[in-house]
Amino acid sequence: MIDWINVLIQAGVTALYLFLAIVIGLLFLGIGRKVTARIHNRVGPPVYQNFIDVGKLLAKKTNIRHNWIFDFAPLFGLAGVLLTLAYLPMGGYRLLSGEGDLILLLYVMVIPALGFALGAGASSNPNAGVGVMRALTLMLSYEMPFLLVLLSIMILYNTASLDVLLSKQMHFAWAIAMLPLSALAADMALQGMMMEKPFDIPLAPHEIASGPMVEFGGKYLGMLMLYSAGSVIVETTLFVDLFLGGGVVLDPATYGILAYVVNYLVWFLLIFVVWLIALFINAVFPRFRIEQAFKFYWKWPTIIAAIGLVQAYIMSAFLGVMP
Amino acid sequence: MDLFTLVSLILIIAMLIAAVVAAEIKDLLSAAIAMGIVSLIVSILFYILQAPDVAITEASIGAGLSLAIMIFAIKHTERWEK
Amino acid sequence: MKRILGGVIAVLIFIVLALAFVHIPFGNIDLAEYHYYNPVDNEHTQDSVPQHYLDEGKKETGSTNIVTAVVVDYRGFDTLGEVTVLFLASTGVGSIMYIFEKEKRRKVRRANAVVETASKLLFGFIILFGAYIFVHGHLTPGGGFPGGAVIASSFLLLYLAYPRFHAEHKNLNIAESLAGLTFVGVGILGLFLAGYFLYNFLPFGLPTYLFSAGVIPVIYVAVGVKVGSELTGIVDAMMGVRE
Amino acid sequence: MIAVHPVLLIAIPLFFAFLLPLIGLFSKKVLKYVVTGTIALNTIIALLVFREALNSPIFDILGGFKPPLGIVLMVGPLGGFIALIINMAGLIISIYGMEMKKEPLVKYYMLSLLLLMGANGMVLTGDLFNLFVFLEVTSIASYGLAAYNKDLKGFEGALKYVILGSIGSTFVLIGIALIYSQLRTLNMLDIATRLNEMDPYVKIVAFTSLFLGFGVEAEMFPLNTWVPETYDGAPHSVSAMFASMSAKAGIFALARVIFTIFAFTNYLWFVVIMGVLTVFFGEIIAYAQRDIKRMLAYSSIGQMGMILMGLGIGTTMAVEGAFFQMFSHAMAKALLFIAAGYMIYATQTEKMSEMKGIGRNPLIGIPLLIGILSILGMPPFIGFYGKFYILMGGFSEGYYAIIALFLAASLVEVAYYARFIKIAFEGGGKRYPSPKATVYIPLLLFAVIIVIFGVYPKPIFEILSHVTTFLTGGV
Repeated sequence: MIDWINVLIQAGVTALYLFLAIVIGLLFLGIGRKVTARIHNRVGPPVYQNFIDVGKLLAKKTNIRHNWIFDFAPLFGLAGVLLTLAYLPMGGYRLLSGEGDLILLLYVMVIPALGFALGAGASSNPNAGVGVMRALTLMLSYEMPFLLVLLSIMILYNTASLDVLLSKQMHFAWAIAMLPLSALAADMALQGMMMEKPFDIPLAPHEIASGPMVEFGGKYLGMLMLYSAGSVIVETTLFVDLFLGGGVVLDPATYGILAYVVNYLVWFLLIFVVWLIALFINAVFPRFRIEQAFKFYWKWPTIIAAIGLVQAYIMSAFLGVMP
Repeated sequence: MDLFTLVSLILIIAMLIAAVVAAEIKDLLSAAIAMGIVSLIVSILFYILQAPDVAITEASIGAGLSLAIMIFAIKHTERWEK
Repeated sequence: MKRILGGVIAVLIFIVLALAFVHIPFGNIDLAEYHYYNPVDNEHTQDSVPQHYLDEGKKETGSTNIVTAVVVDYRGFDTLGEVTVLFLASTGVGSIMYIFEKEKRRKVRRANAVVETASKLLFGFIILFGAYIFVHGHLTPGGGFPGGAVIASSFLLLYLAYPRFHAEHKNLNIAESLAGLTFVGVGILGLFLAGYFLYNFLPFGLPTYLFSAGVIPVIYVAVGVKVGSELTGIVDAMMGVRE
Repeated sequence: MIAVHPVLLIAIPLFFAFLLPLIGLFSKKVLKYVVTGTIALNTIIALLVFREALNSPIFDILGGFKPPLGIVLMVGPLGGFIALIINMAGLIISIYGMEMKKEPLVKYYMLSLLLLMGANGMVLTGDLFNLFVFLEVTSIASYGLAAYNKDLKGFEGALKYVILGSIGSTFVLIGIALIYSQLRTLNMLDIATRLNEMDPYVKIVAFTSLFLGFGVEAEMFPLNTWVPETYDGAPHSVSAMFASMSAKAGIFALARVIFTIFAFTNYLWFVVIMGVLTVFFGEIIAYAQRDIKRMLAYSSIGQMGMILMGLGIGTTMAVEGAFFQMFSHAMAKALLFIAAGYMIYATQTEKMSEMKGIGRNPLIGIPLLIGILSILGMPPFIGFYGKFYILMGGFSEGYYAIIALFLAASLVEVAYYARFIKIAFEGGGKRYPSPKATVYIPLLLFAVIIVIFGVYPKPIFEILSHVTTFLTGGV
């Protein structure tokens, strides 16, 4: 009996967290549109515009049917994002647990790319095909420095578990202070991961009409919007968890429920800052070509991340900085 | 050095020469025959080492049949290695 | 450059292996220090496997030829595997050479009269000799493998003397199948009668007699027939003259 | 007394392989049913053997002579598990093999039965020389099958395989000769208990010889140049057999050489490096491929490298991962090869770029997607656990740089499979003939296995809890 109640509470909390994450994501997208518009000296849509859009799209009836893959692809992407969210601690609270979280995340974060590939294939639109090939190349390019960054963190803190990583960051120091170079490389990778300018090559609205999403409309587009809202949260949270202690400032063991609330708010603040930085970069840079992006990623961030790796190795193996 | 060692030594050296010839020569027919010679010497060595069972088998299969099969195979293709 | 590199690698491998083979005793050595461990019953004994074969082989298998005792009885399963390897080789050659079956009959030159007559005369004797080798496998040196090879070489003689000659493929297949079935059948029979695959379940009889050593002669006859027909099949496939 | 004799797993396919030519004389139509029936019988026996091996290791004495005088079959839980996998994969592939049209059919069925028998023998045997014999059986059957198409590609692949395979067998034989000359025994456990009596130099040379010899069959890095040509040139069902049967038997033999016989722990870094090189080169070259079967072959090399890495890391977790990876790779790669067979048949080309929209038929598309996701190691499928455990094992052992290479290679893997997914599910292609029952039934069976054990992997982990005894030199 007690078990059932626990399970129900767990499910409720999970749903609440995921729902909140999506809502925050939509809010961020709205803020993004507004901020970009202001930098471009436009008025821009209101912040709540995206909520209206999603509501309208999900209420629409879809007449375009291609085949089962077409129906399946947006769901696939959305499920991947939700799964990733469930593994990421948001404000120190995590829904699913596992031991090798960081390694697991690397797997799970690939799912959306596959969803993209599927969706693009399903709609036999040439723009979609181009977009997907670009997305795959982009993924190959930014994952290289990102892997090195992850590795440096794992070596320095000697753990692959996010829980341990967060508690170590809370008790000793944030990783951004320990590994500033890695943080820089990670931020560069983040820009590509979020597909913001100068790396919005796969989407490129003016060039290939949003790439993989070009054929989707109605409910499918609504789902894809939810998907992109979720992925904004995933990516910013990942950076915050890795380098900024995940927003955990109070230990839940001593402060109880208060700690959760405070941590959640701090986390929100931090991801907002990260998102704003990404937005500013987005607003002022022109778009790269894909081969430029590839060259860039395999040159500068990779070198910086490699130096960060060496630093982490020296700090952990020779200096023994982190217990 | 007794006779036994001397004979084995000579046979082994001959075997080595035949093996190198089999690997290096461009005429495939000669290479096959050189391999047959290796098998023959091995079977003699087996006999000297008091293993008649293995010697019989090696002589009939190694020196006899496989040589014949190899020659048939060469007959189907070309005699000279390019 | 490639050749030099290859030579250097070959010499290196030779040196490494030669240094290892130096440690292998040549000829008789003192076997007293060896003991063996039986993992099934988990017990240690002061004995050496080769010495056991020499001392107890005749008693345990009934075979006068210790090599045969080891090949067919102690390690009969390996022999079954080796027979299978030969079977596979013959099957593989047959499957690859299958393409030649459609090839037209080529113009061939006849051998001269001496060769033809002599091979006609010798053919029977060689087969007889081969059969002798494998029938007496448990008594004298030799056994199924050399016997079969000798039989195959008699067919080889016919192929050389009569270029148009070819053995009936169907009959060869039947012979090798039946021989193989006999071998496996004996094994399975042993499994059902005594609980051990390939168990020597027939009476040993008196040593040095033809009908002795239990299933060893049966297996060796099967192996001989099988090896003979398989090698003949390979030669036949390689000749490639068929309609 | 043993209830089920493991030797039946070898004797039954052998018996029917010898029987097939006789059956073929009367009717060629029944052959395929006989073969499938035989393998089904074998699978049932494998299941029984496995169930019994879970309780206690089975020793099946052959010929009535106790080891080390005679030969013994030695089946532990893991051996039983691998044998079950091999037979199960063989059964499902044989359903696909029913479609085989190319003559000589009798020889095809005989060779495939004997390949199964050889792989079974390699897994079950407890005798080092017997292992060599079965290695020979497996590899010679493979040579014949690789050239079965009788076209230039097939011959080229088979020839490469013959040359490398013979060199590998020779090395195995040298290793066995060295061990026998020093210890006068061939039983694996006997060797293992008395290994320290050996001269240390001879021991290392023997280990290296055996390692290199089995490395050929296990597709290890410098010795795997035969893989792409052979997989590419062989008939599709045969490629599936290679990936799921002989490669698995080879890597299990390698595992036994490493752990059961030698119990080396201080040389294992060497294995890890070989493994990671295998992964890296396999995946990178696979990315550059344009032909589907070659891509799958190189990807297969990469997967085998992952298994090797897991074995080399040598902690319980990593070896569990390696065994899990054996299972998942056997299932998923066989599925992909069968699917590739259908796709090549339907599009009449091997070029991936011309296979637009081939996966739009759900009967092909769904299993294809499941197979690819499992190979990539996505969570709800079985491929995930293997990769994940190997990585975690490596992390806990401190192989950081190697893990980075591994992850980078996995990303490349994702990239090329995603590229293929995109093409396969793209619209605008031609209309393709829909698959026959002999194609989609095996595909669906494999897919069901992948999903079931992916969602509910507990039974597999219970089996793999025996890894601890395996690592300490048990059966």
